[in-house]
Amino acid sequence: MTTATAPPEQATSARSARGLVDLVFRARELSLVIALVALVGVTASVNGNFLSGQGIEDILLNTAILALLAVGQSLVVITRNLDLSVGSVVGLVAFVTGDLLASGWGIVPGMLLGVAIGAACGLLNGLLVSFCRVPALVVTLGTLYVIQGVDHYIAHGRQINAVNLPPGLLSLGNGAVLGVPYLPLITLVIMVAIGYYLRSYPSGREFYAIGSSPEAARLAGVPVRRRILVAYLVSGCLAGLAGVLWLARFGTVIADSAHGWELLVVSAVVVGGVAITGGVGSVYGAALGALLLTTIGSALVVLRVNPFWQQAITGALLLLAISVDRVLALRLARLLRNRSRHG
Amino acid sequence: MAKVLRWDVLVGALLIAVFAAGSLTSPSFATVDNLSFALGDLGEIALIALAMTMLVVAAEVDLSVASVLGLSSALVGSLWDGGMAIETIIPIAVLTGAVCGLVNGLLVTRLGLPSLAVTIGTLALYRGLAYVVLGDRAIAQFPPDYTALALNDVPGTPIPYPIALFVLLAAIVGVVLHATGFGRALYAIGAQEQAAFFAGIRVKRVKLLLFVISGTVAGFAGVLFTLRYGSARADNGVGIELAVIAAVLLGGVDFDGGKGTLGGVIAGVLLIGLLRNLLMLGDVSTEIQSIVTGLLLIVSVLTPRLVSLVRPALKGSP
Amino acid sequence: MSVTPTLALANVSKSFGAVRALREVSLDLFAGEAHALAGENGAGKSTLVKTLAGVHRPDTGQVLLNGEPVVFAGPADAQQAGVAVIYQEPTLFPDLSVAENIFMGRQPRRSLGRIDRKAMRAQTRELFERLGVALDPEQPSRGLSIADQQLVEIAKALSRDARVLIMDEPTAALSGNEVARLFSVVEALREHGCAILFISHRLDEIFSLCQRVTTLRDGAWIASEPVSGLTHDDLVRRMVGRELGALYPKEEAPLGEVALQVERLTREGVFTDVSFQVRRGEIVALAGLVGAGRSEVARAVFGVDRWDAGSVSVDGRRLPAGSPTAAMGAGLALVPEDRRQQGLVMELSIERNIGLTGLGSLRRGVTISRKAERDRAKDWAVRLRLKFARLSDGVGVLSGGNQQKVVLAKWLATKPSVLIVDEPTRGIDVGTKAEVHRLLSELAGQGIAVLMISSDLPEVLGMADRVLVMHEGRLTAEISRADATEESVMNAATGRAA
Amino acid sequence: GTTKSSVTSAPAPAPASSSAAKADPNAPIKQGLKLAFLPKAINNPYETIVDNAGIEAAKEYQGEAKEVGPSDASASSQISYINTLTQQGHDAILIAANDANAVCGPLQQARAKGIKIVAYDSDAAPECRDLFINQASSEEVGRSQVKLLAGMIGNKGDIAILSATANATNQNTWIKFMKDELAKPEYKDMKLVKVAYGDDDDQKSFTQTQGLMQAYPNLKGIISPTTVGISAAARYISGSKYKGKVVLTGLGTPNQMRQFVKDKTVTKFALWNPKDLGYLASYAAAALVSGQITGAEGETFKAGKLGERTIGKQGEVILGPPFTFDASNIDGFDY
Ligand SMILES: Nc1ncnc2c1ncn2[C@@H]1O[C@H](COP(=O)(O)OP(=O)(O)OP(=O)(O)O)[C@@H](O)[C@H]1O
Ligand SMILES: Nc1ncnc2c1ncn2[C@@H]1O[C@H](COP(=O)(O)OP(=O)(O)OP(=O)(O)O)[C@@H](O)[C@H]1O
Ligand SMILES: [Mg+2]
Ligand SMILES: [Mg+2]
Repeated sequence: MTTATAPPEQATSARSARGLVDLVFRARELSLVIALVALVGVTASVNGNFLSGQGIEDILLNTAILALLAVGQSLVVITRNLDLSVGSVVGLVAFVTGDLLASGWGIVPGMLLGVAIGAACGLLNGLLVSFCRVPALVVTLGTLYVIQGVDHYIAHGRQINAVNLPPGLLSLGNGAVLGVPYLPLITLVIMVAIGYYLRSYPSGREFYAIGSSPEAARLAGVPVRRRILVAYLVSGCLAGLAGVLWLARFGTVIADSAHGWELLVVSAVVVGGVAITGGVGSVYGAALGALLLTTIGSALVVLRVNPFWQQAITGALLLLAISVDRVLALRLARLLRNRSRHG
Repeated sequence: MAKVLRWDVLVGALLIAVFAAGSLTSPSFATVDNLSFALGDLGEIALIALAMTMLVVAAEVDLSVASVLGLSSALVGSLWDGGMAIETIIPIAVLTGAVCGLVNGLLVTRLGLPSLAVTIGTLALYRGLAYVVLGDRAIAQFPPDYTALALNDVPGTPIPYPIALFVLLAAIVGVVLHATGFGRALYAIGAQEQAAFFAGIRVKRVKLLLFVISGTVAGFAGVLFTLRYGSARADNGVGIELAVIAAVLLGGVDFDGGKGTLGGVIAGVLLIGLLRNLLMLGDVSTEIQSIVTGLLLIVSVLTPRLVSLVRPALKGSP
Repeated sequence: MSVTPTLALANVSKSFGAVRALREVSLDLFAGEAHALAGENGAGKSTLVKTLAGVHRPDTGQVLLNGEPVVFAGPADAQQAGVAVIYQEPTLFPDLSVAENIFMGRQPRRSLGRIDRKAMRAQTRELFERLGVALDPEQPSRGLSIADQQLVEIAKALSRDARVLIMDEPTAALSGNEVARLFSVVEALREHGCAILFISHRLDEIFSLCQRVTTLRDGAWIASEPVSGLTHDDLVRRMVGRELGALYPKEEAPLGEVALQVERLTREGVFTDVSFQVRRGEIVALAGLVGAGRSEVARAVFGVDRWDAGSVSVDGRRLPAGSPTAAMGAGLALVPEDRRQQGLVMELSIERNIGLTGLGSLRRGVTISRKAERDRAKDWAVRLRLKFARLSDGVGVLSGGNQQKVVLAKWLATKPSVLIVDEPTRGIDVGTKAEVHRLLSELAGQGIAVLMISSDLPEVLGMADRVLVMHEGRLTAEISRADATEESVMNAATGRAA
Repeated sequence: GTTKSSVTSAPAPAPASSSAAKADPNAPIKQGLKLAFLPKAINNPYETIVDNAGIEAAKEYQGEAKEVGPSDASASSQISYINTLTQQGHDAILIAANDANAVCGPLQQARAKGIKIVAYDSDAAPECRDLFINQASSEEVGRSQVKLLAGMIGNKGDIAILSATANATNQNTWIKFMKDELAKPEYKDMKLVKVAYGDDDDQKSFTQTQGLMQAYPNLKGIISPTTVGISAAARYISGSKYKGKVVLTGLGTPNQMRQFVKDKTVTKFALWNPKDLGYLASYAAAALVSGQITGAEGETFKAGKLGERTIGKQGEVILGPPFTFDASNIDGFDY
């Protein structure tokens, strides 16, 4: 009987294999950054203002809210679920909070309530999906309609005007520390916190385990339902926060803030390399995805692209992004397979 | 074994309930006029839902349908405006739909991208192209005898032509899905793609075909939409993809693929349509309508779950 | 015995709908003892395992931990109680690295409770050393062969250094020296006072590893006794409840012309220059160590994988690369090694699964004839003695072995002229094994060419007219039935000149 | 085959009801009329103001009016409402059409059932409605907007238009007249560099404005003839470095714009009184149903506090010239 310990050449091939694995996973974020740099480069070379202080500030501000939602969404998607209701949660929170603040509530209680509403919506989704084990897509599509309905019912054609809002809130939306506006900062902090947790904490890894194979996760003793519940809860809270920030940013809101954003958020997540089938991806990727989408939007205007072409080009670029990323991943994977084999 | 309450059966029951409630509460509900209005309104959604059902059973999805509809509508508009004959325009528009579907299919099957991602992309792309084609123009004055076809009932019946067509196609899709090898293949692919491939099923070819079908139907729906409303605009049918998805889900088709019946989907489509119509007749505001629709979706998935949770407790061992 | 068992079942019953998987079964697992569980496919072994693991709750009866009744609400509880389980079907996270798979939920920590990846990698390597596995801890577990997956599962269980180690057919996919490795490790654990429950359909493994054996038949407890007093046949009789014919009923069949011709077949990084032929009426075995590339060759021949160079021809006609459909058309059939992913559609019923390979032939006009579909299924279910409630039941609920039978049925129903079987008897009980073997030689007798990939050496020696041996992706030896011995095959398989 | 020319050459179907019956100017307004307002979308604040005013007006003449409508400003969803209203049998439907042509068929069916159709805010195809209550003559709106801006930037520099959706009928008519006005010699130094679309979506209009600023560094002025657009644009400018450099005007409600007028982001903008629009539409419908008017040119009717109104060509009734708001007068208004 031969001892089948790894022969040296296998060990080395294994090591190079690991390098490749990391590359494959990094590649997703990497290709995004490259695309982003290219896009900004081209645009700036055509129109300098794009990289002016104001220009950058605008892009960061525009990205902040979408990125926040994308971070929450990716947490859900990683567990092989989906939350289509985020758009309408933002709408509901933005209006209700605005309504209360306009009617004299304090900023802090108002914001807290906003986040609380988001949390409640997330909790509802979470309970239905994790404990009643009903398909996420149906449930969240359902809650999308319900929450939207409630929102419109409350608003009933009214409008919240910036004048009636506490200046403190508005300055949160447009103010900055050392030139960096608050909104992107808030998003950044939350993103890094969640990202670090997902990567470096056992319970964080369990989200990936669940998405990768729910059945195996159950057998491995992972508290599947609780984790999924948490995922939706977080997504809900962030949607709530996004709603508050939306109000702070835009001041005047009517019922349909972020109307139809659910697909936008999902595409940001997907472009960000989070596998819709769960188990793969990072919140950083998702946030980058959001940044890319927003930048494309702004760039096209700045490049004076005919408005009737803008949407088409956005779609094309979106497809290009995911295709390139995919091809890259496939290449590296094949490379990896051949190396990891017999020396 | 205890027979579990089937989702599509439940939806069917709900449909009947709504109909009964309607005829009792509102005098104008069960009238021929109203029903043919209500059905007519469903035309495009119902047609697209047929193709979507087959896709979802095979564990894929096409979110770009509404945009394909828009693009086809825009084409019809600009070509008609350019003086081309409607008889040539219609095939062109339908063909364009097919090409759109082909692009989706190629991206999914050749690159192995998730269809959700791809079709979110093409959702933007095709809608964008619609604007490129028609811009801010709104084309009208389509030939009355054609708009009539899209709007009127089959002579001597309360059934609008689009619905008659739908019934025909539904019958065909029903047979294909539930009684042919192709249908069997779809369920296998949806449930366990690799095993289907090992069994010699041409998985990629089948999927490609499904996307082409979906695109073609959407393209045709675009023509129908344009003629029915007698107006071609780049923003025609924005957002109906969610309505279609809702109907399919409500019909009990599982998004993980491999499960679901066409009967369920048809019931789902009708349920959403009639309920909305009933609520409108009752002057129920749009907000409440949307709330009801949402609750309907949730209830329709929740009930069977709860029943199956409660059942074991009730039944003793056989 | 006076000592209290570490873990025990007392009069446990468990039914699934109409199926009574366990009836009043009792079982005692003692520290420092390796306890075997034997029984036909569907006897209830895995169900028993899952009951001990907290996956299933007993309908009646109790689970006892150190003599105290316990209720495991879920797998987590059982793990808390120091029970480590290797399930019959690998349960890995395909997207996560091998190391993470092994340590999920129990990762080594550093400050602030963060995961210590370095330590995790190191410990994984150390485990693999012990088991002699050559896998990269960082490689994602997607794409691992069944065997590699099984090895990772074993490493996972061992890493728990549990008080009770339960293994449901861990060796099914393994070949000789992995098994030997595994046993030496398990031995060591046992000496350290770990209680072991071991399930296998390879009886000699039971005799070499275990002290006691419990037999189940149709979910009922038959006997628990020391292995020492038992003969091979006693055990088989207890399991099957009847006398059994020869396990390797190989009768000579006249060799016809070449049916399958493979020439210089190469797939970059997987296998190189593989050439062989199989004649009508011949059974050719493809032996080798895990990861030698046998399945890959089979997959390429059948067309599910593309090949980079070389050619495959059936009855003289060349096959296009990468088209299973064409291969089937030419009369090829492949019973794949991974029944869950490749062999079956778990959600579909038995009849639908068996019908899947004959969608063309079942057609009457445009539609499928349900009757034809059902007859086809019934016919083969009977011929293979499938254990099932209704043909319309999902295959997912069948026992492992019975699932394997469905896969066989599905392919035999295509009346192939060349049959490739990859681990055909993996997870199949002795009774059925004998049937499958009889079936194979019967088919050969009817002039079908059979290529059999197997990691079960006795099977290879017992059934094959010729033995091809692969090592690290190359064909290293061709041994005639006459010269084929354990040594000659193992030598070739481990790369030492035959 | 059937081509556009072969169809349009055929005589267009004559309007169903108008001028069929004889108008009786001093017929009393019928009691208990049932009217329904069908806005572009129910959650559009501007439309809400209009419709509520109309509903109030109905009370004055003991009629009952309601507002129903879709939550998205799309033609198709508006049509199911027209059908339903027809089923329910109303005396008149007042509609702000999302698509002039798409609503035509159903409106004709409604008229066939004897229901009067009054379009307001955004017109339907003339042959499908009896009256159109126009907030102000489209031509006047278009030209006056240009005049307003020109006055503030001294007839000089690049300007852009921030519109609603690319398909909004009223927007496009106004823009047509703006371009026409700009063609005049006195505006030769003013250059329209871009028409951007904010889709009447607050956030999109906001970012579109950003884009304009960056894309056209020496932009002098923006016209946003939509209440959503102008307030979003004003908000961006007020918070950006472009404040005071770029002049913004257009159509907005005083309540939305008050703060921006106060903080000097906007000096002048225009609008008619939306309450009056709803009020007028409501009375016109009543007059129509009661047979005081048939929709023919030259007929007159009493519109309550707004006094006597005359029907112009193509059944159009014009509310009056848009009113220009500035720091001096804005506090006098609340809507
Ligand atoms: N989840 C389930 N639902 C319904 N029936 C089940 C389920 N799991 C197992 N069974 C049935 O219980 C019986 C015992 O199955 P089990 O898997 O325990 O057999 P086994 O002894 O492990 O067989 P094998 O040796 O083939 O693995 C079989 O008849 C099987 O069909
Ligand atoms: N050197 C290696 N390092 C890592 N994985 C390997 C190596 N060699 C083979 N494998 C794994 O084994 C598979 C190929 O071996 P394959 O299963 O075809 O051989 P086999 O002899 O049929 O083994 P088995 O008996 O498990 O079928 C691949 O899926 C790969 O994951
Ligand atoms: Mg088993
Ligand atoms: Mg193999």
